[in-house]
Amino acid sequence: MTRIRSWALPLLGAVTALAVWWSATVVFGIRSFFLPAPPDIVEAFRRQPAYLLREAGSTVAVTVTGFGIAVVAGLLLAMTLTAWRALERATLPVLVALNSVPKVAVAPLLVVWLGFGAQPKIVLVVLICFFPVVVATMAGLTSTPAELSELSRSLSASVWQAYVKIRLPWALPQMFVGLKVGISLAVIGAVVAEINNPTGGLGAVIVLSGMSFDTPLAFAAITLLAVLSTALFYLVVLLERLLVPWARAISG
Amino acid sequence: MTRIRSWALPLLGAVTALAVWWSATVVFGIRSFFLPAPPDIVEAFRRQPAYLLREAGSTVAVTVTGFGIAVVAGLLLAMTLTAWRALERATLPVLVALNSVPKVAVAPLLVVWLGFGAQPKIVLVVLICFFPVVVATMAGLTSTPAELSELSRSLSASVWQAYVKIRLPWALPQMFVGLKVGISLAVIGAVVAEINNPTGGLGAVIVLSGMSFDTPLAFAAITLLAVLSTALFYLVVLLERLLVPWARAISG
Amino acid sequence: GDSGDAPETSADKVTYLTAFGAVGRDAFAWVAQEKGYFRDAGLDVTIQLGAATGENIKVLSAGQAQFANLDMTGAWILAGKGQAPDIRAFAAVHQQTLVSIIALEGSGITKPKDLEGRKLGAATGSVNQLLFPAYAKLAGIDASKVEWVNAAPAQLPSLLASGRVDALSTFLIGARGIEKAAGGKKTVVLPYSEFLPGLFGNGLMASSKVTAADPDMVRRFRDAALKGLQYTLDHPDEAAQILKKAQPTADVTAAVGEITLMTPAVKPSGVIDKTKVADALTTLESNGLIPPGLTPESVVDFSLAPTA
Amino acid sequence: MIALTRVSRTFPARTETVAALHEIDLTVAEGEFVAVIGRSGCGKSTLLRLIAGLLEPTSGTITVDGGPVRGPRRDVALMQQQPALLPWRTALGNVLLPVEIARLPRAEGADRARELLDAVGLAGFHHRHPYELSGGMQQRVALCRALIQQPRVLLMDEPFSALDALTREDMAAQLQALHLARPATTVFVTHSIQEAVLLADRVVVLSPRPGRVREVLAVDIPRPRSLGRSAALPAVAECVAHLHDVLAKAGDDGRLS
Amino acid sequence: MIALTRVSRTFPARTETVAALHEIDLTVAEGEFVAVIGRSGCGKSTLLRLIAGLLEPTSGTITVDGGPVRGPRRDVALMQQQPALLPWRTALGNVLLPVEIARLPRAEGADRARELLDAVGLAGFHHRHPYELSGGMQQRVALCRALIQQPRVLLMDEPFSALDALTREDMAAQLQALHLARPATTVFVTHSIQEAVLLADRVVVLSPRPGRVREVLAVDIPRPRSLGRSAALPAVAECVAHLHDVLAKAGDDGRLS
Ligand SMILES: Nc1ncnc2c1ncn2[C@@H]1O[C@H](COP(=O)(O)OP(=O)(O)OP(=O)(O)O)[C@@H](O)[C@H]1O
Ligand SMILES: Nc1ncnc2c1ncn2[C@@H]1O[C@H](COP(=O)(O)OP(=O)(O)OP(=O)(O)O)[C@@H](O)[C@H]1O
Ligand SMILES: Cc1ncc(C[n+]2csc(CCO)c2C)c(N)n1
Ligand SMILES: [Mg+2]
Ligand SMILES: [Mg+2]
Repeated sequence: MTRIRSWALPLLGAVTALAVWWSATVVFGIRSFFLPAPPDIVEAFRRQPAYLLREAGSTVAVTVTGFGIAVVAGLLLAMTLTAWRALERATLPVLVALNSVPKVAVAPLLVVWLGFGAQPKIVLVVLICFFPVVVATMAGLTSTPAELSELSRSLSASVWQAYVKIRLPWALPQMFVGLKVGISLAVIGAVVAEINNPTGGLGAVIVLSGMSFDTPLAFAAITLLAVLSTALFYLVVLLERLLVPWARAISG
Repeated sequence: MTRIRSWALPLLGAVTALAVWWSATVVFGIRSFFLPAPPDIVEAFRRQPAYLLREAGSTVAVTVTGFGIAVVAGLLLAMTLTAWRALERATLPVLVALNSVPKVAVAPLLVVWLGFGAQPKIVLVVLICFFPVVVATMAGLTSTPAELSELSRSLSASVWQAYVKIRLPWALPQMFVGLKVGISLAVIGAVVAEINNPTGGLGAVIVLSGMSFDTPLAFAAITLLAVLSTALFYLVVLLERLLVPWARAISG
Repeated sequence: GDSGDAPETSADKVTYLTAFGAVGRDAFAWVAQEKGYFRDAGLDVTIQLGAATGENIKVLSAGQAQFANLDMTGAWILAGKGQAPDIRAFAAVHQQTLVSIIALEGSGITKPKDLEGRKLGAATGSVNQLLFPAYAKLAGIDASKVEWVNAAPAQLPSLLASGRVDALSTFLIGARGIEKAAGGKKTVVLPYSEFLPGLFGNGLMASSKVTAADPDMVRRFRDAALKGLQYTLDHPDEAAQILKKAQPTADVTAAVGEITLMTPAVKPSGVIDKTKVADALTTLESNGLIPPGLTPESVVDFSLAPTA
Repeated sequence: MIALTRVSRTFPARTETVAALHEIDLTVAEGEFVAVIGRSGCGKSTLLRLIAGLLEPTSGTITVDGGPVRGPRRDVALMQQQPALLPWRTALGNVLLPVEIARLPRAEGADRARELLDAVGLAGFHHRHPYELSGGMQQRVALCRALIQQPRVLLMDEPFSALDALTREDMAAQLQALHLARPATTVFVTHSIQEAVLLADRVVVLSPRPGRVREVLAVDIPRPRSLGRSAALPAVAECVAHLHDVLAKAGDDGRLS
Repeated sequence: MIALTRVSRTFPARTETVAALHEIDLTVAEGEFVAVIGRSGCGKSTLLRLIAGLLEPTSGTITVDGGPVRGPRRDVALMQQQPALLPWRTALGNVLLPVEIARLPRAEGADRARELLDAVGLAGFHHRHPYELSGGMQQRVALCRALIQQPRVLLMDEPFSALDALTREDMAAQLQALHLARPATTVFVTHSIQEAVLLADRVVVLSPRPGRVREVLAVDIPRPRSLGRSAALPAVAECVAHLHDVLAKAGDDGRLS
């Protein structure tokens, strides 16, 4: 019963969304150039599935690599900044300022500096999803309950031990907020990079099919992207369930 | 002493960042249309300060309006989804999927649907910063400690009372993670919208000056944007200090 | 990208940037690749998809690509501002600018005068807008009575089709695509070249560093690319198919349309006539688009450009 | 008022299921004061949670005021084992929470809250936040929060555990006074046998793992019972000694090393 | 071993400053067992935090083992008033935390942790997480975590407050046995006067607001003192009665309504 409903509800949601979309295109008589209906998209997908899947694979590779780097770097930076508050006060404003530079404006520069390979794309992904990971992890690391900090101090734990054994596990549930927001942004970052430098990936499909006025193909790419991004998001959710089962147990 | 250092450290950080940047342009002999040095930017700013400030004002207006809407809507949605888990299971995947549609691809559609005014820009801001607010607030709302949930149930609190008096205040520190990430994204969303539909704002300055190869002017706009975004971020931090002083007191 | 067959040991590895993604006007590069013209010329060419003129110039300047196809008029306006001092054209693709006003039939726009009081869409900050005052003066209309709307290039057709703008200023070769976007409505095309015949359209360019270091390689590239251009004009359908094969997003019909529409403006020799260049620069100068002083030699490498 | 019939409750766990309570039969009359004692982990808190409607029994039925328990009720107040104070509210604000939730007149509630806080010795601490209070002070705030509800049924889980011996006696005396003035049906979990005897009409002894009712002892000492010194009364001493023995035999938990 | 000289500690607050401890003079000899009793909120926990190096005194000096206290030390163990267990670790994992942090051999540590958990009656609960344990069980896990450190100085803040009377006696007996076998210098905060008298060499009575040393009573009853029933010994009863009176006079806190 629970097993059935665990699939039924998300399915119901997806079907409803599709139905709303489809009927909107019919009721308002929207042409497929502006907003294709689901069958147009299916049709576009079936025209060249291998191509689309290959490009999706390339987007996933860029996304996951960049996200991985951002998570490791973000975690380390968050640990450093929370361990050394003077450094935080000196660098966080600069970080916030740098983060606010629109990535769309940075993407062309990255191509100029790093060329046409995967590098500038990965860098853009890192840049875009680094910040939420840092902010969320910092929030988690500074939320250790006073009695647990006191415990760790009374045990004369080193800074590293305090982080690894107490502060970081405690921060995990909050860190996962950053990871969930970050993985969604990572996909977007990959797409922005690919739109800017359309050598491959679903972003390239979107921009190039736009140039050929093939809106259904662009939407097939966007749909694949949505599926892919949802899958990555729920992978992160799964990881959360595995790593922090206790968080659900102590809250209600 | 503390007062002095509270300004000295961020200033030191900013000055260091500027110094690194400046010396990079000098040492590597980077031409100003790739990466202008700070004096070029100051010069560009002094050429037309009133214009830049006016456009900055328009970006701020779009950002703040969109962010405000996203916060209210995100909060309400997070409350609804956490109160009614079946709805969450049905709609969250759709939400994740929709969120992953690259905003850069949506921006042109918004102009087609909503015209050239402020509306499509505000909508884009809402779309871009809605998700982090929802994810973070949901995480906060589901992290109520078991004994506090038990308290609220034993008092026969209505769902609304449980949220307003217990779950929401408890969620505030985590919600602020979403707000901090969201405000940064909101600025980016405004700029993306303005780049796409350059009728005004700093995004328009960036794209128009970029087209005419006035890179220093583009960077003057980007710098203003960074300043503005940092200011908005620290406004949110200030708000956090005012609203949840207890969060810092119970953690250490 | 598409790197063609396995490179020979001696082949020069170069990167080439298209003018605007992967559409009909750039098909000749893939044709040259597919037909082995580049390989035969001892070149191992990687084709990258270019963006707007300015971005392509930056990439050339930074050395991330050796060759690019881009709008010569736009490039020269930038050169006049001292922003692209080291970029040289070495072959013309379009002998005249393809920038045009495009409106839909039935919109009431049939001649330049009809544009007054209308909304015109164009790529943000594009040459199309910069050239318009000159065009307007010569066409006898009041440029100040036209309202401009900036947008991303790929977004323009949908703005026109949805009625958000009354006409576009874009390359006339996009007309077929725009008709497709507008649900089959026919277009009215008013080319700028009617009043501004002396301006060039797209051309092949390189940075002066490349032209100076290996002029022979530039010649080999030029000839292979122009051979591809010739083949493309002769076989528009096959060229479009080749493009589609290399770039699955390409639309064959629109590509054939672009190729046939651009044919009248193309000389497959790629010739760049020095006096025509001088005239073009004068036109730009007299319309205040560039300051005086730009010489033909500073924008075209006449030692490399085909002369007849 | 409260009736439990063959109530069992188990907790699932990865390896084996923990049987917290096993076939508990217990009735508490209207206005009666029942104390529950038992070894740590024998299921006392679970029992209170069941009566409060926070947990469902695995089997058996629970009725309060004649009706089956389907969830928490407004006329039942539970004082939990942990203080469970809201960190963003002052002591006074925490005590006022039930008043706000029941939408009672706030001014009256505030007066009563202040009286209660003063009565438990927190006169100077109305506007302090929980993290500024000692453990015992926090517990007293939680006590005030339970008392302000003036419920028909009062469930208290070791309400005085964080208090020193004397404060504990004071609090017990106040609780007895309140109970005599306005007898709420009370189930009172405590660690102190003496306290149980001095406060309760009946003392229930639970045996551990699984929790069963081992003995129910009626305490027939007239009220008001003077606490503190008078704990040495022979009747009290006898009851205490008896319960001590029962408890000692009630399980092998907490064995000596 | 521990020496406090004119130690005061105040806490700033928005309106007025709370003086938690005022000019405390106290020395604890090596291996001595000192119990601290006092009204709720009189500063007992603050005193332990100061000795543990977790708080700095506002004035006065504290030395441990001859040197001034500058921060927490490895040879000082503190058992806090709250269990403070890590929710992601099992009972066993929580007890092993100090072993891991001190980088002691893990296998030996695990053996000792299992013995300790068995000794406090948690034999079947080694692999349970804190949220699966009752309040008293959690407190016993925290006790094991403090004991596994085998520190030279042991500071305990109401270690048995969540335990029922009998488990409490068992635990006290075990603690006495451990102390006799390997006398750590111990400061033991308790609510139970009787427990203080039965365990301690000296009992310190603090008076509240601000906390001052009201009296220090040496308990000259030979060890091992039998707990439980023998609490009725005349010498013990006398000490208890005396301390009760001192405490009752020590402050007007927790006044009757
Ligand atoms: N962080 C703090 N901020 C402000 N006041 C504090 C703080 N910690 C303790 N106090 C105050 O100091 C006094 C002593 O507190 P402490 O916790 O030491 O008492 P205690 O003797 O341990 O009480 P209990 O027996 O209730 O645990 C109390 O009045 C308390 O309000
Ligand atoms: N949520 C839970 N999950 C698993 N086991 C639980 C849970 N809650 C309680 N238990 C188990 O049920 C038994 C009874 O717990 P309960 O808290 O009722 O004991 P208690 O009598 O209140 O003990 P104490 O005096 O220590 O507070 C214990 O063995 C405990 O481990
Ligand atoms: C569909 C379509 N829209 C616009 C252009 C023109 N274009 C492309 S890039 C650019 C900027 C150059 O300055 C311009 C004007 C086109 N070719 N095709
Ligand atoms: Mg309990
Ligand atoms: Mg205390």
